[in-house]
Amino acid sequence: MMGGWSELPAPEPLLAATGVRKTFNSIRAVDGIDLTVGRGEILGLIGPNGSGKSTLLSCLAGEQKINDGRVEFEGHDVTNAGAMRIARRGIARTFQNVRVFSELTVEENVLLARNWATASPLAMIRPAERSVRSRAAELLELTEMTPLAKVLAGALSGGQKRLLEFVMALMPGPKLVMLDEAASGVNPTLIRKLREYVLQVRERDGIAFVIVEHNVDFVFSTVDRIVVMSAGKVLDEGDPVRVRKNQEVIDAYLGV
Amino acid sequence: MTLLQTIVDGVILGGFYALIAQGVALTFGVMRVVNLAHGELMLVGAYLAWAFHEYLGLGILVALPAALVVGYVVGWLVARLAVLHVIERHELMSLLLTFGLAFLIQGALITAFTTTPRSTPAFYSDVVWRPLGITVPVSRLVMLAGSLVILACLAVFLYRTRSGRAMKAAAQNKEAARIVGIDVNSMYARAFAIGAALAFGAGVLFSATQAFTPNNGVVFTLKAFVIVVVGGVGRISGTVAAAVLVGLIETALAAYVPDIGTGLGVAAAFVLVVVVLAVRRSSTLTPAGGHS
Amino acid sequence: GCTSGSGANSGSGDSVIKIGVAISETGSYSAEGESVRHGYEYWEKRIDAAGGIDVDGKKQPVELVFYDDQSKPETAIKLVQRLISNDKVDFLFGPYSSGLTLATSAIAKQYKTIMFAGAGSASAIFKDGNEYVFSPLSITPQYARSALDLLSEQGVKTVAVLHTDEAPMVEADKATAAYGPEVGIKVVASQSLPADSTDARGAMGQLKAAGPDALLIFGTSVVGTLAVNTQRELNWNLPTAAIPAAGEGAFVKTLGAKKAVGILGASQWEDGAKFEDDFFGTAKEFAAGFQKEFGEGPTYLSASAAAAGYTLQLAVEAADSTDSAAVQDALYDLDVDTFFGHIDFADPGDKSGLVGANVERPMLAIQLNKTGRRTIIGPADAATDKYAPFVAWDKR
Amino acid sequence: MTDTAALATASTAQRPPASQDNRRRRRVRGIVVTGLAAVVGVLIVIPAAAVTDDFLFSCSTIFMWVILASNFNLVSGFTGYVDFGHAAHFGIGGYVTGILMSRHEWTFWETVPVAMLVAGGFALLIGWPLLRLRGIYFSIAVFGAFLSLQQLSYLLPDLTGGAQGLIIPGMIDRRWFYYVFLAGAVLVLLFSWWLRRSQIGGSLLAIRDDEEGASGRGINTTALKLFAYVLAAMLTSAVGALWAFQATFIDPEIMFREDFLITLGVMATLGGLGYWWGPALGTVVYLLLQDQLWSSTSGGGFLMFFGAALMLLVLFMPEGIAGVVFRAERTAVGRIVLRARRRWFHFNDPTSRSHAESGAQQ
Amino acid sequence: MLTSESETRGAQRPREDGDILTAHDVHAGYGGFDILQGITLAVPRHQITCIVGPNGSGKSTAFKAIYGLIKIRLGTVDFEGQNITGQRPQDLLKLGIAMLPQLSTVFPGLTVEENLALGMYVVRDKRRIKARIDEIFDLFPRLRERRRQHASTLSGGERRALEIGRTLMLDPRLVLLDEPSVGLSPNLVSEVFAQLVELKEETGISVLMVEQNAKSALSISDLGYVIQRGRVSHTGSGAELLGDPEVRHSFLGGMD
Ligand SMILES: Nc1ncnc2c1ncn2[C@@H]1O[C@H](COP(=O)(O)OP(=O)(O)OP(=O)(O)O)[C@@H](O)[C@H]1O
Ligand SMILES: Nc1ncnc2c1ncn2[C@@H]1O[C@H](COP(=O)(O)OP(=O)(O)OP(=O)(O)O)[C@@H](O)[C@H]1O
Ligand SMILES: CC(C)C[C@H](N)C(=O)O
Ligand SMILES: [Mg+2]
Ligand SMILES: [Mg+2]
Repeated sequence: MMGGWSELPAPEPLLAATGVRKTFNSIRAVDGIDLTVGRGEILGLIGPNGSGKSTLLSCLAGEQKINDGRVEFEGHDVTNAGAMRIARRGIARTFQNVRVFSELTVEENVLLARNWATASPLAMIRPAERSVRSRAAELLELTEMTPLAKVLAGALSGGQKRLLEFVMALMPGPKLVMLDEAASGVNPTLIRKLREYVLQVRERDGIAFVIVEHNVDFVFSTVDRIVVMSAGKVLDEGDPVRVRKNQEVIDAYLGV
Repeated sequence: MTLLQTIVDGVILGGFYALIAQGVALTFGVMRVVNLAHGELMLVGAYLAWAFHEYLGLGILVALPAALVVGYVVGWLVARLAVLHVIERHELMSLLLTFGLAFLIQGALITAFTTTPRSTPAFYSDVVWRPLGITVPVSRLVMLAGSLVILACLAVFLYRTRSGRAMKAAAQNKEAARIVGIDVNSMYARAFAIGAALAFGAGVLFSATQAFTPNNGVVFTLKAFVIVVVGGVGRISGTVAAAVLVGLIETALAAYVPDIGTGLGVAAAFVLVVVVLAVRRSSTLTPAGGHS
Repeated sequence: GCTSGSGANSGSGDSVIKIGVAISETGSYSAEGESVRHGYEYWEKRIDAAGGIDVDGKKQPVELVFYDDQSKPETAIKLVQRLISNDKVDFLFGPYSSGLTLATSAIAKQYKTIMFAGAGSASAIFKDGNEYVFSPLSITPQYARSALDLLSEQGVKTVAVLHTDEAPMVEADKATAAYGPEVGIKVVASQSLPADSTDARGAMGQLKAAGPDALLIFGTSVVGTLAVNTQRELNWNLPTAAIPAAGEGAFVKTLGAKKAVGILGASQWEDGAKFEDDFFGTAKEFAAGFQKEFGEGPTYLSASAAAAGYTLQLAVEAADSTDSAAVQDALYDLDVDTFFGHIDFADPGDKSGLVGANVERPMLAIQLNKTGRRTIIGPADAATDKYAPFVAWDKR
Repeated sequence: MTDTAALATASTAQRPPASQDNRRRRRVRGIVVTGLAAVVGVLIVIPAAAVTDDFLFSCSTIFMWVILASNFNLVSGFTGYVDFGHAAHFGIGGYVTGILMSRHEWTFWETVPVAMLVAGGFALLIGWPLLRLRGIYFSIAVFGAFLSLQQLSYLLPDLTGGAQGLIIPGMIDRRWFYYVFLAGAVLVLLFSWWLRRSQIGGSLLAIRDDEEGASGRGINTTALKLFAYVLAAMLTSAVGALWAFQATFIDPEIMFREDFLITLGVMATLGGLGYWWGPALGTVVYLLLQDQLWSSTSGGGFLMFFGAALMLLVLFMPEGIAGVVFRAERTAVGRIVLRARRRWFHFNDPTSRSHAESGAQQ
Repeated sequence: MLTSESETRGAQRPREDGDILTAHDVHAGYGGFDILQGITLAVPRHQITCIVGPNGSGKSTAFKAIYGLIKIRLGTVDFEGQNITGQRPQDLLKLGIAMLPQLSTVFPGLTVEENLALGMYVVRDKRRIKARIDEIFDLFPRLRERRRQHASTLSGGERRALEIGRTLMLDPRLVLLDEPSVGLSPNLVSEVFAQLVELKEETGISVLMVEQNAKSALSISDLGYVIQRGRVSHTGSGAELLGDPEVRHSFLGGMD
């Protein structure tokens, strides 16, 4: 509703996952999930704790191998392709347990998150190009972290680390960004700003987002479509307004 | 040499290695410090036993408990005065620190005892037991028994006492340990002290089986590392199994490979390490125990 | 540098003969290093007492410059370079061990500086045409010879060899295989051990399985005692030689006389040997003087070091010069009896190809007796005692 | 916007602003670079003066360790894979050159590329599987590779001369060695400095911090760490080759040195970890001090003294000479500023590790 | 006091006898650098006190200082009128103060149960520990299902629940909660907050918490503080702060 995304999702989805299954010993963390994300679509992924959201993201991003199912990105089969390859194809993510390079400065962190797929091998033997630097500066400015550019990432506060993750996910100009609770612990005022930015880059660059979030206000006001997971399965899927009223979802997740 | 003899020899050797390696495993497992002075600490135990016998006329059975106590105190002091101060720093620092300690000890031993080889005579030193056509020197048997008793005590401490659990917790996540009220530094000091006590104990037992000089330490430190890597730092049984494995490999190579078998021992053990490591997935080997 | 020797002499400027020594005060060779150092120092003492070396009618005092090589070849090389370039020594005395001698003599050779290797006996040192190293010691192949000669007299037909992987011990092993057949002895098994081994059961087990008539152990006292202990545990009874371990004091001390009795050995030198010269007197007298100086008797290393000094002295006196080439020639010509035995360095034409080695010098065959003392039992002309058969382990 | 304001002001109030800091960094860098250029200039002309061969030899040794320390830093400092087995490559270099020169009559320069290729090949061979290991496990595994090679050099006397070693046809032009080692040292230092600035350097540091995280961001970690490992191996083997040529005698003990790593560690720590010129400085001071120590202590005393000194260094000077120099030349206030600066802005302050842990590792 | 008084706009709460914890002019930071520039605050007995503020303003630092995890350079902290400045966590726990840190601090290789038991490390009574674990399981039934699972394998929310449970194990008199709601699903957040209110009323526990989920948090809080740039900038009851337009705008995301 709030999205205002002008077009309908493109016919060929950006990401299509079918029958994804991931088990840990006897625990079925992800139990046969079908998920599609269109180009420029903002998809919300919610569900109770332990319902498998983060695990699903890890599977899609290639950090964990799936037991079953198939993942396609832009029509290519990327099932279990490995994190590096998938990242280079244009999927970026943030981690629920923040994962920044704590012994590098904030700026160095951001520069390292550049787009490596488009960098020529020779670029490696040079400092980062000007264009990359200016993009980094831009993103830091957006998240109000410019003054922290030279601070070691390990010395950031909890919320600042999350912001840094957010910046690093956007840095390579990916086609799909998966945010795993990127807004938790971030000050509400700043969240509003990030939300606007998300909407703006989607509009401008056609970047798609998968947003895993427990901040209900944020997620419902940002996404085009929502998927509710429960116990590794899809509980409900569709228009945020409708989903929010689904009694099952309210019982399992939203509460009163 | 019969197969039985080889196996018995390997197991005895392995039991002794387990005692040495467990000290390294504990210090590394709990505080992430690779104690390069472990072999030298062991020699201090050996010289202590020797000095007990030489100057006080006291036998090994007296020296052993005494050495365990002295080792604990020494280890505790070293931890409090030095190791704990570098623990938050680059891992190279603790390496250099314990390496310095190794030198210090070696120098002190040379100064005090010279490089003349010594060994501690015990009343059982010359007794050889010959069951089933094999030979088992009683001194080695005592060494094995001593190792097992000490390790059993350690197991009880680690798995059955509140302190033991706290030590395990501190090893897993020191921030969290602090939060729940565990005195992390004291746990670290204790772990290092126990490690040193184990080294001293091993030294005492060892001293009755053969001659040693102040330069012998490094071999044992090395072997201990191999075993720690193969057996992991999580549980005592892992260390014991790895130690016996290494003991058996060494013994078998020495017993069956013509000409150069004994020389292959350490290198072969390392090859074993590499194989074990390559077979195990790297994910199980992230350095911070338990972090996934 | 840490300069030892009497300060009075060093004042006399040009006329002092300066000798550099890089020796192990620390590290694994520190004990042996000290023995060697004392040997050099004792010779210096005696030379001082005599007023110096007679060069062209003038008595020139000597000055020793010592550095600690920490038993590390890299350090030794560096220190020898320093002795040659900075301290501008006239001659070098060698370190303990063949390994260090090899490493340092390669540098000495390039600077055409003569090194008197008081404690390096591997023939590798003298191979490859290094014409600047001289050593009074019997070369390591002799280790095997003396033992094999003795054993063959006792009717031994087969031997097994246990040796460490150090240069001289490897050489001794090879020499056993090469020389054995000449005296009718076959090597039926050979095992190599790292020098820092702590376990020899497997190796000894293999050797025992080969069923030899006698056992040869080439290694210093740590490995020597380890091997003999293991042998006893295996209840393996046969004539046994531990070389050079049996010649080292620590061997008996660690094993105890009861376990050591009957063990054979080969020794470079014993104070009971019937050697003598005009400078040090008899071997006995040398030992007594040394004992007075340092509070303990000389080891064979001390003696050989002192002998190295003595050959320098003789050569310089013969050449009437300290010039390298002249002294070198004098050394080739040298052919003397000393308290250390006969010394005659191989010259460049020698068929052995080991220039500068005391190739012909035999070792003394020794045996440990009930009191833990070493008795000389060979070669025949030097023997003071008789061979005693091996006493079974359970009969002791 | 209040956040912006809060953050911006908070940081201006609490720390020197980035621009000011940059200026200071640049100034420090300027001083260092000019200083180094001057030092190199002096070093180039020194041999013209009447200096002894020993002096030249000592200098070569210093240069050699500078090269080795910087090389070691390439793998271990940057990627965090502490290479306990680095000495293996030194040994390979020495042996390839030694064997080719003494047994096959090659000239020195002909042997160097071969030595580098052999070491590079070996590094590739063992690096491929072993670089999958982490932390101390990697370190011990490569140490195993090192020990196995050392053992091999004993066990293959027909090839290596075994314990008896090999005598290499050598030469004693110490000036020649001086210049070759000097050139090597300068090149390697420049290389380190440049590497740190390049994206390779940054990526390697990221690997040290969180390897999976790095590959999740699209960095080809496997290729990079292998690259660093092989490159360092090749450079080190070239040094080994040169050293063997200079020593003219090699044996397993000389070429496969067990204390190699520790020597490097001491040098790097003494100079200051995390400064690209730290290892160089540390090397110089260490070797000079060691010389001093040799001549003033004896027996077990040396070991005790050395051990104690090492412990004191680690305990009281963990930031090395670089750290101390920076602090000592300032006033008390300046000292606080400096400490803060290092704390907040230095990329590689080892002391900040602990705080950083909770974020990255769980 | 000197600095903070002039800076603090809301009325400085007078020190009452009813305060269980007071911090007075606390200066603390990292590596010789003060982040806290003189924090003065009071936590009333049997009440819920909430701190809000922008990311990186020093909230977590204040907690760490109070809990003895970092050094207090200047200033004092009193608990029940007793000076506890610089005391170590183990002493504070014995006094009845427990803390939940912001970033995950579970014992990864220990099971859920073992983790919980360690929450009562300073108490030696085994039976009490067992009983208490059961009570915590009642609060977070999901944890009961996962009782034998290693903490490292929990989902983000499950971990947070575990940590909260561990903090409550000791039945403390005062808890310091640094962003307890992070990662919890909305229904769990409501439940945890409701539990806190209930605990306060039933057992008389006092709570000091930091929250970015400010709306919900402040609405259950009796007292609120805003920390900005290492100083307390606003004080008031929860409702007052929620009503203050400036606070709403700057720190609460200017709620609709
Ligand atoms: N371990 C540390 N070392 C150095 N500086 C740190 C460390 N932790 C935090 N800081 C700095 O201290 C300041 C305050 O951090 P703190 O964690 O207290 O913020 P916070 O108010 O809790 O923020 P958030 O809401 O993001 O958690 C920040 O600027 C941060 O960069
Ligand atoms: N390595 C693992 N081993 C065993 N179980 C695991 C592992 N990783 C995750 N799980 C289990 O899988 C389930 C799904 O976890 P996941 O992290 O995907 O949940 P989530 O939906 O992201 O929850 P939250 O909202 O709390 O973050 C959890 O119950 C968790 O305990
Ligand atoms: C005769 C001794 C000096 C032998 C010595 N072990 C060597 O290395 O040569
Ligand atoms: Mg999750
Ligand atoms: Mg915080």
